[in-house]
Amino acid sequence: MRFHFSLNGISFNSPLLVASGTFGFGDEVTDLIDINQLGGLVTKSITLHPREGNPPPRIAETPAGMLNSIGLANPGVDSFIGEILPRLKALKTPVFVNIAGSTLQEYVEVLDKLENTGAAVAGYEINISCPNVKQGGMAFGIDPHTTERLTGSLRKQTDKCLIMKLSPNVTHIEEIAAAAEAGGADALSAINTVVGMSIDVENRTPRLHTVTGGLSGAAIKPIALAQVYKISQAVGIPLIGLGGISNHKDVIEFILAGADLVQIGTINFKQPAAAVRIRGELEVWCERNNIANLHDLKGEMITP
Amino acid sequence: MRFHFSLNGISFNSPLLVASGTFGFGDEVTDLIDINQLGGLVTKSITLHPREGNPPPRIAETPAGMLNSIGLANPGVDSFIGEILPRLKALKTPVFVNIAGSTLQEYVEVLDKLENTGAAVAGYEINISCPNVKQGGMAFGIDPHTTERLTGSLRKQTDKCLIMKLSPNVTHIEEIAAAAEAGGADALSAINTVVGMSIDVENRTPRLHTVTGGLSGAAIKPIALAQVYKISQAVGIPLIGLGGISNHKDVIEFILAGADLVQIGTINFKQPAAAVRIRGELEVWCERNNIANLHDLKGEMITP
Amino acid sequence: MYQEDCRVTAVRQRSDTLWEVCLYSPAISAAGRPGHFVNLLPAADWGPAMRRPMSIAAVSGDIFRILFKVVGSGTAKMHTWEPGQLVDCIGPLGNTWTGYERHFPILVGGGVGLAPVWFLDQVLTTTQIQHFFIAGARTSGEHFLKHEPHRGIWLTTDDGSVGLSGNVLKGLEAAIVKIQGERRTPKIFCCGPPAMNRAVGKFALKAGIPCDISIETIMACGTGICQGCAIELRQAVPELPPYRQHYALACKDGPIFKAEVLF
Amino acid sequence: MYQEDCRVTAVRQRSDTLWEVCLYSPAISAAGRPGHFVNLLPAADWGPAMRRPMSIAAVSGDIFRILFKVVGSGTAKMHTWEPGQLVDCIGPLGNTWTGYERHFPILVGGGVGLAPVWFLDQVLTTTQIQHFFIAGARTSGEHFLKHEPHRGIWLTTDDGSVGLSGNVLKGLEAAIVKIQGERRTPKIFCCGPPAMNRAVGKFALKAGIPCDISIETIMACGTGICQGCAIELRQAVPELPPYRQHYALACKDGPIFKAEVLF
Ligand SMILES: Cc1cc2nc3c(=O)[nH]c(=O)nc-3n(C[C@H](O)[C@H](O)[C@H](O)COP(=O)(O)OP(=O)(O)OC[C@H]3O[C@@H](n4cnc5c(N)ncnc54)[C@H](O)[C@@H]3O)c2cc1C
Ligand SMILES: Cc1cc2nc3c(=O)[nH]c(=O)nc-3n(C[C@H](O)[C@H](O)[C@H](O)COP(=O)(O)OP(=O)(O)OC[C@H]3O[C@@H](n4cnc5c(N)ncnc54)[C@H](O)[C@@H]3O)c2cc1C
Ligand SMILES: Cc1cc2nc3c(=O)[nH]c(=O)nc-3n(C[C@H](O)[C@H](O)[C@H](O)COP(=O)(O)O)c2cc1C
Ligand SMILES: Cc1cc2nc3c(=O)[nH]c(=O)nc-3n(C[C@H](O)[C@H](O)[C@H](O)COP(=O)(O)O)c2cc1C
Ligand code: FES
Ligand code: FES
Repeated sequence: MRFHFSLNGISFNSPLLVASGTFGFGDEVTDLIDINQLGGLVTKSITLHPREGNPPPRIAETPAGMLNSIGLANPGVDSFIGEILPRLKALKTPVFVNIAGSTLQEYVEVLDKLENTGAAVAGYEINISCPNVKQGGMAFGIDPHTTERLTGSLRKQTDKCLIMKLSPNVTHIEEIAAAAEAGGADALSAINTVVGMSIDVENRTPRLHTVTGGLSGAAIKPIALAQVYKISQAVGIPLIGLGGISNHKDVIEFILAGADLVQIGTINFKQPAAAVRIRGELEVWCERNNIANLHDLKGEMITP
Repeated sequence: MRFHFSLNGISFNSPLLVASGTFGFGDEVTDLIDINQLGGLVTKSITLHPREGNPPPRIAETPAGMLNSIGLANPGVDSFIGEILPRLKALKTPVFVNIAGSTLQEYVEVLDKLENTGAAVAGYEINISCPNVKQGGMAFGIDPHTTERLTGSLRKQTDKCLIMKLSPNVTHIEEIAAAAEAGGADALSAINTVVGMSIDVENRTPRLHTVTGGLSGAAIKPIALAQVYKISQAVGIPLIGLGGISNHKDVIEFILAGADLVQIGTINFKQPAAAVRIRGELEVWCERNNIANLHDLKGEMITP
Repeated sequence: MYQEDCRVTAVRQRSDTLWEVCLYSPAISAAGRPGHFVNLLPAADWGPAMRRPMSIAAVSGDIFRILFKVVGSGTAKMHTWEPGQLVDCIGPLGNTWTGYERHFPILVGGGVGLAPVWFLDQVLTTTQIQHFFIAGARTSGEHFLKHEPHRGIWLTTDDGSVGLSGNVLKGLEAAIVKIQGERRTPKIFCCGPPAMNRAVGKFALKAGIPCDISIETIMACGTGICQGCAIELRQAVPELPPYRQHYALACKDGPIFKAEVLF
Repeated sequence: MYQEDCRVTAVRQRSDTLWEVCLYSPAISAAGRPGHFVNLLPAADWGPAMRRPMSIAAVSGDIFRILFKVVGSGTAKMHTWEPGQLVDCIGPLGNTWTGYERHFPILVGGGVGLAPVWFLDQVLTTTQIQHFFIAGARTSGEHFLKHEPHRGIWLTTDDGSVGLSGNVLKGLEAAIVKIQGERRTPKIFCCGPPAMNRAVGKFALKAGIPCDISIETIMACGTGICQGCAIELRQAVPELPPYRQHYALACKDGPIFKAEVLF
């Protein structure tokens, strides 16, 4: 009860989902964490065709964070449907398939293929904010019109929960958020990674092959929180906050700022069982603070 | 020789300037650092009228960084000219007066007043990127047209070195940079702080009175570096890089990415003599790597 | 103002919650006066952006002392210090308590606010200026002084486990009674948690007793540069620059302010 | 795969540059095979985003050992470990060396790459599989093994201060000569710095000797999730999923790859 929240008929028993790209397809660390204790699992981004991803190096450490430029390496939607989906269906945890594409048509085709399987997934998270691919990716997430059009097209194809994942690399994220809402999104998630870069000064090469990449981890938490707050002022649909969460206080910050649920990303690499640990910390905190349901704190920040 | 670089006839003997708002007017920590060893001193932002700044709390610590929302507290240009400028004139270090305003007219008036003193300052840095004031501030730095118009107006009033300081809180910083160049800026500095936020979950209040503020420090270094790199690809005028620099490697990263000079900000609070320490580290590094003049590394990142 | 790597010469626990550390620094020790603080790095490779401000709690010769309570990561790190550790300190910083010669000083300290008040107590004792000293805490375990009303030292505890039962106002009242007939008029020197400062400040204003309060705010630079430690003043303070009459800087214009400008 | 807080039971310096740490973990020790690594936190409150991968260098009973060199902040922190310290380790991770029973194993290790090779050496010795072992370093001070060609152990140093003068190829050549007439055909098991891996790999390809090389990349998760540890392959590896034929994952598809797919 402490954490109950429901979105499009999906019932969440933990506010902590695992973020796309930071938990694979849920089969790598099953020795270390009970996946069914997650609030939800968002898959690595799936594209129409298999993608081998960017050349290495693809990751670099930064102060309180990391850069990545994976380039959406993934087996493609057909393999996903054939080899991965059957296993995901067996999970009790709600699964969201994250979809990426280079053209509107690609997004639609991936969604259609998934819908045609009658997939028992809870819904879709649409990545319109990946900074690490040449075409598409972030391009969809920096323009309100494109965002609205894409959202509208996908909305037509599915009744499942449709979450648009927003990029922080824009002047006014609230405009993109409003466009996604207008297009018919059921919920929004924010933020994806922040464009960043790092150089190895000894050999004068960028630490990522693609030169720039996406910054994630604790370093971006204040940025993510500000964006989530701005979005929550601008839209009425549910909001999933993420960016740098690593403990229960971070989760509560996002909820106070207006999030309904959160995702944890980079922290999963250091602590594969973070989602369960933090859920426990939240439980204790709610108990101590007499919070019947954590969700009651949504947007309850007291402004001066 | 190691560090010689000249901009608009101003000769720099260290690539390290101290950033606006992080060294006051150069009189607070003279016991701890020889100001004449700085590459240059950028003053706290000066406005037409005195400003008392934002209500407290104005600062908060974040992972590898801090948030601030000072709100341009400053004595105003008249007091500055009467009480502070005479002392600054005595310094050997080039001094740049940072100017902020809520309207184009305000910026112009402040500049005029300073010009009329025949001020022996090296030049001006124009803050069009402060995220912490209600009016003006960042508004000027998120639109290329406004940026170009403001730069052009100021350019007409002075022959001194005119530096436009850019905001990272935009979709395409290179467009703002190009606009400043078109308007006649002599140089650009980037970046100002990134919009961020933090909440005290125990009492549910934002850690800054203004709710959101500006994130600075090591956390934002990858973001700053990516922005500087993008700007350097887009403009031909000199570029001053800043954001999260705390050691000599950081400085070299910015220069490899395309900066001519750098500024250090938040690190000054922890280490008031950082500019001198880092200059020493750079000296050793250049010696070891046979770099005759550090500036030779400008833009010399080797891309894959 | 000095920046020095100060060697830890001794560490000891003074109460259930307070730790005392002795730091070797001829320069800071020589210049330190009651009310001053230092701004220090909990570790040489301290990652967070800010130093941690700590009041000077005592000076003897080349050594100054601090008293602290573990409240977060910085003070937790300080808790691991052992003799020999070098601590990067900037200080002395801030303004100091004045006017104690002309008045009958009543010192009031609570929690870690005891540190600067205790320093003043020592200076007054050494210079043989008779004064009263009230120290408040929640419970006896948090005290390290002795309740000795006959010597002008009152302890108070919320739970009555030692000294007077109640908050420091109880001690203040007792002291005020004792002071009747004194030639010197009283002046209060206070440092404690926000609620205590407010209560003591209001008491002093009502009683018409001058009262200087040392306050704590979050600080980045500690030297008047960042303007981050602003504190709202109710009255203008003529000595301050005009733009800081409403929001003064705790680190430079303070940390000590008159009660009437604070409350 | 296990995640355990492993207690440090011993720490010792093995050479000028190499430190050895014994870690108590029944689970990881029981499952660890030569080639495996663990991904560990240098400190319980480790701030940076990534763990640090370290090869298992030995197993005895419930204890496994690692060998490391200080190169940055993580290994510097590890250098402060003392017995009793708890270290959060995930492991064993990655693939392992195979085919050593069917071949005459020639082990080649350099720098910290010695760790997994040394583990294999111990396993082969215990199981009485005769093999050769070549260890390279820049100078004698970096070695902790003895140059004993008669027992099949060759050391090499760049400066000739111990063993053969030159790089590990010198040792490889000596070993190949000695192996003539052996019933079993040779197979090379190699781990070292990139230049050494390349030289040994090229040598093996030219000589037509099978060669399995363990490589190091930067890693975040160590478990195949983040896709950050990609390594470019020159040839497809049928066992891998199609989308990883060109860029395989060092942590999961490796860290051991055949020389022909790497070079
Ligand atoms: C002038 C001055 C003198 C001080 N003297 C002493 C002293 O003698 N002994 C002592 O124990 N403490 C003293 N403090 C308070 C001390 O600085 C804080 O307790 C300390 O900075 C907390 O650091 P932390 O990393 O342990 O806690 P954090 O994890 O940073 O924070 C824990 C809590 O402390 C608060 N806090 C953080 N930084 C500060 C700060 N700079 N000032 C006030 N509160 C803060 C936070 O808001 C939070 O509620 C003084 C503060 C000031 C401004
Ligand atoms: C599978 C595997 C097994 C390893 N086994 C050992 C071992 O047994 N003993 C040992 O001493 N080292 C081993 N390493 C290398 C070790 O992980 C790095 O030296 C260590 O992570 C550096 O951390 P740092 O914080 O000290 O250095 P940093 O400050 O992070 O970096 C210092 C240098 O090391 C490089 N580096 C950083 N992280 C890694 C990484 N994850 N892998 C490779 N290079 C890195 C950086 O690019 C930089 O050049 C292994 C690496 C891998 C991938
Ligand atoms: C290695 C890595 C891979 C990622 N891959 C994806 C992806 O495929 N699709 C996506 O939408 N987001 C991806 N992300 C972004 C995360 O889901 C998340 O939005 C971001 O990292 C911010 O959250 P964090 O700071 O908690 O990690 C990836 C992040 C990382 C670090
Ligand atoms: C406390 C504080 C006050 C600042 N005040 C100003 C200011 O008045 N004008 C300005 O242009 N930038 C101001 N800045 C921004 C810095 O000059 C700099 O652009 C930013 O902090 C990024 O650099 P850093 O990460 O090295 O601090 C301020 C920054 C801080 C932290
Ligand atoms: S702490 Fe920086 S001005 Fe006071
Ligand atoms: S390190 Fe994450 S996939 Fe290999």
